[in-house]
Amino acid sequence: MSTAAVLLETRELGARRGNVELFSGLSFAVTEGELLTVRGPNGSGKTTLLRMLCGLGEPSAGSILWRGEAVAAFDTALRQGVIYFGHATAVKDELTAIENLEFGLALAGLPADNAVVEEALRQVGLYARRQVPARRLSQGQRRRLGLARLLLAHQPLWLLDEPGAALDRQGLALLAQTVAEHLLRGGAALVSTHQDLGIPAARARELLFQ
Amino acid sequence: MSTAAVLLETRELGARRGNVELFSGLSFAVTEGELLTVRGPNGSGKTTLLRMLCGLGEPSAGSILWRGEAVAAFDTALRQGVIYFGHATAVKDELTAIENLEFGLALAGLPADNAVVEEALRQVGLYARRQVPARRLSQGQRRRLGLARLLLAHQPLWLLDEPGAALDRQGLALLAQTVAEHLLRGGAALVSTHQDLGIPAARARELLFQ
Amino acid sequence: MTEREFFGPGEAISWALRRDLRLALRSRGELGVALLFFLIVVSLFPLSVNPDPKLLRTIAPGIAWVSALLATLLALGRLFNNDYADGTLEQMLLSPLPLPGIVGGKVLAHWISTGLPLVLVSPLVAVQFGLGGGELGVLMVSLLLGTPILSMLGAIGAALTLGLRAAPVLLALLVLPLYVPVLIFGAGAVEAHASGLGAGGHLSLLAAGTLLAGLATPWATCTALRIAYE
Amino acid sequence: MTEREFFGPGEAISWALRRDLRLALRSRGELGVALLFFLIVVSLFPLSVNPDPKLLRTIAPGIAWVSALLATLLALGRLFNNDYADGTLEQMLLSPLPLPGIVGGKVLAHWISTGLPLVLVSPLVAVQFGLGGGELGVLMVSLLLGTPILSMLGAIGAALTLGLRAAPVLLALLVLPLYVPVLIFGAGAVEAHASGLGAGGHLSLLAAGTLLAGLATPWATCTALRIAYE
Amino acid sequence: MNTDFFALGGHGLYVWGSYLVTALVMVVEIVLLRHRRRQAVEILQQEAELAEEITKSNESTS
Amino acid sequence: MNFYHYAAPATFYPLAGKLWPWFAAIAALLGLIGLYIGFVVAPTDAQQGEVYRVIFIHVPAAWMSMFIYLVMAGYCALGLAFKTRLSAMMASALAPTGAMFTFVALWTGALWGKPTWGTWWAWDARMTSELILLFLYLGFIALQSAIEDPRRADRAGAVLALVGVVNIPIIYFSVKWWNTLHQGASVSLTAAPKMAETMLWGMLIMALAAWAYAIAMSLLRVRAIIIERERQTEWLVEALEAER
Ligand code: HEM
Ligand SMILES: Nc1ncnc2c1ncn2[C@@H]1O[C@H](COP(=O)(O)OP(=O)(O)OP(=O)(O)O)[C@@H](O)[C@H]1O
Ligand SMILES: Nc1ncnc2c1ncn2[C@@H]1O[C@H](COP(=O)(O)OP(=O)(O)OP(=O)(O)O)[C@@H](O)[C@H]1O
Ligand SMILES: [Mg+2]
Ligand SMILES: [Mg+2]
Repeated sequence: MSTAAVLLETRELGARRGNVELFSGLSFAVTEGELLTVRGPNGSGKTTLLRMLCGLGEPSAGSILWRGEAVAAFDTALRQGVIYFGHATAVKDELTAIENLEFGLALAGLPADNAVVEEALRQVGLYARRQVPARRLSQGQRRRLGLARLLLAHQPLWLLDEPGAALDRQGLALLAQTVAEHLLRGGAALVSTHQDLGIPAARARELLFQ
Repeated sequence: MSTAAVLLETRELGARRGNVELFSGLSFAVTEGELLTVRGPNGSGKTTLLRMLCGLGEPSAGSILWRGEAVAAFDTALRQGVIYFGHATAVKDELTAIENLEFGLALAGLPADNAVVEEALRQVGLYARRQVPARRLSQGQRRRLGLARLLLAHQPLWLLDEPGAALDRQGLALLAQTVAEHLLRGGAALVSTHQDLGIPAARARELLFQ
Repeated sequence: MTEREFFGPGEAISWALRRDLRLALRSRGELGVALLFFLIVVSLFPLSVNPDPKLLRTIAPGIAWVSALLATLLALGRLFNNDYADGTLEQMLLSPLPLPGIVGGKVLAHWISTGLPLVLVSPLVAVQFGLGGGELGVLMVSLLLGTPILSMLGAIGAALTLGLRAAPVLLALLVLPLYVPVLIFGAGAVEAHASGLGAGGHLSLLAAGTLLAGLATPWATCTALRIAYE
Repeated sequence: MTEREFFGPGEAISWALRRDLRLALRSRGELGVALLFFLIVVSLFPLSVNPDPKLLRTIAPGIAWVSALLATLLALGRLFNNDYADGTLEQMLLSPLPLPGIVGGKVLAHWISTGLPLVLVSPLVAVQFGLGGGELGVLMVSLLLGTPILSMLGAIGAALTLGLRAAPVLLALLVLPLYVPVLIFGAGAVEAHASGLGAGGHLSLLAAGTLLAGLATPWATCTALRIAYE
Repeated sequence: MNTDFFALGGHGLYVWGSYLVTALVMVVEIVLLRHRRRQAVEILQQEAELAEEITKSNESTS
Repeated sequence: MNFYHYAAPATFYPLAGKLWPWFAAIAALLGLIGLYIGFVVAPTDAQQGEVYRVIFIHVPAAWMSMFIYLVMAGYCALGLAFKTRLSAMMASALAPTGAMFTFVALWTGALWGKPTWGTWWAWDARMTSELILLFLYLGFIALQSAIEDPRRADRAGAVLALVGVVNIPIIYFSVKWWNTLHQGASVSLTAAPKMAETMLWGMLIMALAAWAYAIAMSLLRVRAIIIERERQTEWLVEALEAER
């Protein structure tokens, strides 16, 4: 297990917003099967870091390496290997839950076969509402729709920004289980959170901001 | 303490959305100094209930009484006595934190004196960023701006929909303290949440959905 | 834990006016940009027809007025939409300040940042189309009297289409037919003056319209806003 | 845990096209509404000028084209804005599907739901303004060839103004000047035909413009979109 | 002679109107420019203070 | 001693500070000479009388309006291709001056048109495309000032300016074609050879003055922009101290 391949690495990464330095000299590596939890107070730069790592936005200093090669913003290799799940749920109000999930999967380059999609919706507890336009879903139900996409994703690296937001207890358990299975399959995850998500992981580390 | 005045009361309240009955026959009362926590899984109708109680949307059955008198949606008495803090933070991206808070307070019919406003911002940890346009605030910092409004509110009833969302540990502590002080002053609060907010209250009840 | 009992409409109007003007100024150039839109649209017409000076002079008032309609319409989008999206609008509906006052203040701010600049820039239109001084005067007065109606009627439409996906186009569809009388009297005033009939009748009708709209539309807009929240 | 290596532009185009058309159909009447806007704006002119048949015939092509410009412009607002607000756009930028393909599909869907209906409805304009059959034919062909350019150039502007407060008006300011050649050749084609000069030259220029824009603008739009996320 | 020179054959208004407005917009440009610079320097100083405050408040919380 | 050295704001800021007074002086000097030629040396035009003297401001302004847009687009291309911050700043610094010259060309043209053609404005190809050029400048400025983040503003402005520069010739020819289908506004100056020569010299010298003025203004403006952008850098604080 100690020879697991490095997926993502940062070297002396720095970010400034306006004239404030959020962080600097940040160097770490994420290997296959590893869970890295990012913690820190409000406004410390967790979201900024995750967006930078998935290629939305350029670092002000340092570099990001994907499987050993330096990548720039919007890099193709990154786009094939990473899934980002942030504050915005990318749920279309006009489309039903099924349509949302299908289009979402296709956009992430994942096969969106009907039976599989329905099964995923069942797991996140939206099967009964699969034909309801998403505008009518509650806050938590929208987040669950995002969770359903994760269930079917096989990108090796997941970047999750407060994935537990608005989820009820059962939703949190499902989230923990989904991430844990991903880790077991050899995937890696970077998760920013204020809550305790209780994700079981063989190798887990924490990244603490300030 | 048992003779505390009833602020809000519901009688056989019911809500349906589309052709789904979310809840029905809901009767409860909130008295001064009382904390009522609303819990339930995603999509069970917590947000729907809170919005109904503050006058945004009409119940499908039953009635709402404010200080003993039946009120309809957008009732004037309700608008003077209730503060609602929901998912949408009512923060204007273009305005600075100070301006946001000042206009927000004035809109809620509260005096917005400069020194008080700055003190509230200091308490929620935004003093250093008081002149920064709100678009640059992080998710949690925006919620803290909402919290600052609560700090200064003296409406007797607070309706808070997942007030802990996106707040870090210190933010949660501040929230708990703010609500607790409000209760001590004789106010009441209805709080929907998935987390454990740990608000100290002399009289606390829970409302469980499904 | 006591509620303040009474809030007057003046407080509400001044709150909304100050806030919306501050916002308009904050996004630098918003004022100037609405005005440029008007000028550009006006300039498109001569490019699309034979630029014969006599023809241009004939169609000038019509074009100025149609462009004013469209500029107002375009700016209507930001009247309530932003407030709806970020939740400020629901706070307005829940506020102890009287809603008609808030709405009135917002509409006033909209007119100051959209309609008024059009009036001020209309001399340029006169130059582009070779209008005479008298005609220009009537055009300016008609715009001054007519554009407030456009803002007020538009507010109703903006409230009714709140949060709908096709809102901008739907808004145009709802509001433009309502604008027709204003257009006819506004453009008609200039033509009447040019043909020596005198613009007085047209202009006083516009003035009466502004007064009437000022009395009636705030309530209609408030109702429409409440409907948007069921 | 393996990544699929290659995604072609065809996949991206078809994804975006299917999705955006589905969305356009879903918000019932979105198609019809853009079209009605065009018709209403066109109808405003006869109301605002002296309705002399000869005058109307002269200005008809110009007015049809200006209205087409404005209808396209109005519809541009929903090209990227909704996707930006709900986070779909950032998922598009992060998707393994090639971005130019996605953008191309979106622009195509925009044209199908905005430009194409205008072409189909233009006979009504001909009736309103008393245009002859030959002129109508040229008007329709010019709209068919010219409106795709409007959608493509407009997409650049829509991407550049993404998320800005004054976006709709700013968009107009950026895009309308760029539309001028299309307007001139489009309206000019009908006039040239009417004056017996033949519209061939104008129309082939429009066709060439469409081809060129099809090659160049998707990349500019992609650059602009990425810029919006820094 | 002087009045002749300024009258410019009856078209003085047009010619001087051109030159004067040109001079005017140049002056306006220069004034705006000075204003912009002064404001930039001012904001710079304000933000220096603000940044200090933020770093200080960060230190005190952590 | 390489290009990148001077492309660094830290080196360019003091350099611009040293250069601008020279260009301002050149502008003032040439402007005075040009005005002297224009009002004293050049004789009255036989056909137009005195009003043609507008030409000494009109033509240089019209030239500069177009030239500055080209230079601006060039800087934008550099900025997009090589991500050099300074070229993007130069582009933003040039835009207001360009818009100013465009306005002057329009204004003087209108004032010239009234006595000679009897109208302030005609929809002739040159005038119309100059008007559209003004809209393009204003669009560029409006876009940049609507975007808060300077990096995004730079790059968005660059895309716009480049799209615009491709369009300018298309716009010019389309307008020209559209117009000449119907009419041609013609005006001529009585071109006695000696007259033509003084006029040409006057125009050239005024154009050079305008050029020097534009350089001085953009250098000054780029210094302000550098202050806005570089903010907390130490060298800037020191440079400002030194200037005080
Ligand atoms: C608002 C109106 C006007 C605008 C926008 C305008 C614009 C221009 C432009 C862009 C040029 C430079 C063309 C080039 O170098 O190829 C120019 C040159 C010139 N303009 Fe104007 N003009 C206007 C009115 C007039 C009027 C009314 C006159 C004279 C009666 C005039 C006379 C000239 C002359 C003589 C030149 C120089 C000729 C040449 O270098 O080709 N312009 N103008
Ligand atoms: N028109 C409709 N048709 C059917 N169901 C609807 C309709 N509108 C809303 N709903 C359902 O009503 C419920 C709304 O619940 P509400 O937002 O009050 O939930 P909540 O308890 O706040 O959930 P959460 O914890 O996720 O915030 C959801 O289950 C939603 O799917
Ligand atoms: N232009 C700017 N000028 C100054 N500060 C800025 C600017 N843009 C962003 N910031 C600051 O940068 C930080 C952004 O933090 P980010 O969103 O990454 O925080 P976070 O750790 O995700 O916080 P949260 O827990 O609240 O989500 C905030 O403190 C914000 O105030
Ligand atoms: Mg965050
Ligand atoms: Mg809820």
